[in-house]
Amino acid sequence: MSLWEYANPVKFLGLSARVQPYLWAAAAICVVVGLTWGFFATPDDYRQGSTVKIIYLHVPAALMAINAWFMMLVTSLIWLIRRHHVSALAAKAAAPVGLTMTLIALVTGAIWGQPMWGTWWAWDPRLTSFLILFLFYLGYIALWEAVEDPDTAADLTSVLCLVGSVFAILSRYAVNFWNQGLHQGTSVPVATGGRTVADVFWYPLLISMVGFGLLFLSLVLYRTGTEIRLRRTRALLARSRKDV
Amino acid sequence: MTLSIQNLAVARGGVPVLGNVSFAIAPGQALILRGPNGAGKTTLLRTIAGLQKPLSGVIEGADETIAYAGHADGLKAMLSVAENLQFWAQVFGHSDIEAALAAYQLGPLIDRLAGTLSAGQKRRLGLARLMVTGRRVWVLDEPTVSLDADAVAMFAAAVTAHLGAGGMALIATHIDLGLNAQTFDITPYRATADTRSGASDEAFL
Amino acid sequence: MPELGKYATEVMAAYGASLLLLAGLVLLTLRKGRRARAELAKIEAQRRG
Amino acid sequence: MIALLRRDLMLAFRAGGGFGLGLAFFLIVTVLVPFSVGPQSELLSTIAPGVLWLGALLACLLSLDRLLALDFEDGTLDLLATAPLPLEAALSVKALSHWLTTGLPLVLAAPVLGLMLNLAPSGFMWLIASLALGTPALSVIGTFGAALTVGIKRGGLLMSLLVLPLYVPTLIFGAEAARRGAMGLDPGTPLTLLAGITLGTIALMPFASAAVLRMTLR
Repeated sequence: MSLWEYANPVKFLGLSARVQPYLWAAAAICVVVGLTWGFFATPDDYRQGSTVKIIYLHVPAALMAINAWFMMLVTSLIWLIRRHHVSALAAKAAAPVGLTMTLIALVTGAIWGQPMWGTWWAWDPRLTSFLILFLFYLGYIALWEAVEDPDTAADLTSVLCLVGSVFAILSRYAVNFWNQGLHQGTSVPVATGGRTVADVFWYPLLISMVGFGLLFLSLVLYRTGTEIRLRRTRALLARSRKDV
Repeated sequence: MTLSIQNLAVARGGVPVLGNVSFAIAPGQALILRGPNGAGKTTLLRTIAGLQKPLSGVIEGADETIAYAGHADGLKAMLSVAENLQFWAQVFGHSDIEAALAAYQLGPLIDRLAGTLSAGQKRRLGLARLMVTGRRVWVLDEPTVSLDADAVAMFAAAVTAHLGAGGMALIATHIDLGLNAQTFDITPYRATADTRSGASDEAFL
Repeated sequence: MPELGKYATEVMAAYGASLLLLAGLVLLTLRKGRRARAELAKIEAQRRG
Repeated sequence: MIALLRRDLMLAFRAGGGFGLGLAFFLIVTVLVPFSVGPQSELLSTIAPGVLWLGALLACLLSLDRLLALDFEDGTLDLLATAPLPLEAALSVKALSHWLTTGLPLVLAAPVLGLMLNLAPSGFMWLIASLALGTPALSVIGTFGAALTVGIKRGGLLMSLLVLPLYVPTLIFGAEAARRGAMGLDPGTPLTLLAGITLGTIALMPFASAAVLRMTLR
């Protein structure tokens, strides 16, 4: 049995209904444990004081903001190549989640920046890149809303996602070139090869990141289900009009 | 080269409207499409012209041979009659617009801006466009809208001349053009449950 | 309650704003999902009935 | 292709064609800047390259929604899609005519406006060079945005939302080159990168635009 069978909307609904309770529970546990641990049980940083606690929100949200776009890119490609409806609808479902994650990353970044850099907003390359990502999410969602025919909307948004990805990467380099920023180096070890945060901060951060990831997954599965039901409603209505 | 359609199924906005449509048009022949409003004539014609993909079925002999004329004429109000026609002639790699002007008696209007023409005159210009494409198959959607009796006669003459030169025509129309042509009623071909496969929203049913 | 020191406002604001955004997202998602379910159920009932 | 270019240029220059609108917009925006930031000549001369680039970008954006929308409404796009000319070529020509009627006049007008904003003398050459290199990219990317939104009623605002983020790299490198030029620094690096973006978009974007337009016309 191939994975593509779950590209059938009805099969997908069945599977997603089975795994969703566990996912939601795991997501809730991880988010609550990670954030509570981070908020109540970690020491202050000797330089940053208690503001270091913002990391448990900021880093996972930023990570998911990028991952969500990456997931949309992959599902858009699958839609364009294999034309599986679930794939296109999953991309549509993920966009608002990614948008919210981007917003959280931006807001927490601004609040963190205030005491650290002495300003709410600095045109730091990373913050700026996230702002641009935010604009891409807005445009993507607006395009989905604006096109009436769902298949055309899926086609157009998929191409926008592809082209947008290229330009997002270009923007990232352009922004780096434009302003070497204030931002501290990356705190996530996979990116640098060596960990830059101490263990006391790292474990709650890890749990938080897993939690945000699971939360993202649960939300996307649920929202994809919603989109499938909306499409089914639309299809049934169209048929009943024709049959009368 | 014959234009042949086999088992064609077409959809409008993801919903199948016609299925199992088959016909063929040989050089020198015309086919008149008939059917009530909303039956799918326009969708069928746009599919044959290559503007949208069929759900299923085969269209043969349509590559680079079709000149399509839909509800809109593609005229620019700020260009003159001659400029409009010349533009389309050049796009299709030709330059001679005299025959087309003569066939629709557009000679006296040649320097008028298309925006100042009456609806019927615009339509005549839109139909004259077909003659400058040099394409062998004319696919026409309600070509006689806003034409008066004289203009309809001009159109019928132009189609007859086109057929006489080995051309083909597929015309959706309600009026009798006086052409020696077969008619094809699409009403019985309305999409039914078993011809619906391939519709884009089928997966959701 | 942990001792947040002089940055208490910032930390609380960050947690407050983030949790609010997350809660809003989850609520909107659930509301839209419920509506879609209800509408589909209605139409499926009509088709059968 | 030449016929299409000639027709588009002819239409732009005829009454109601919109030629000069972008230019007038550019002029007005630039003239409004001193009113909003004050008349100090040092300040103006610092921000001049950026203001001129932003003004040119907005002026390009302004005329984009006419680029394909008019041809869509009167059926020209349907007919072009069935013509022997590939849609990719047709859209490249459309972008070219947009650049000739909007981008090129902006490049030529920029030095005059630079004078009014007290642009440093060393900056003029680089301003013109960066605009001349960058505005074609704006036209090509804009054509993609126009193709995306052509079937949408009142798509103009949506198009701005989609196109502006795509303009970010071009704006950054273009304005950076002009700024470095004005400050007497070497603008070589940003100018090279800008040229890279322009060449890349000219080569690749028409395919994306044509793909998107085919999806809309269906």
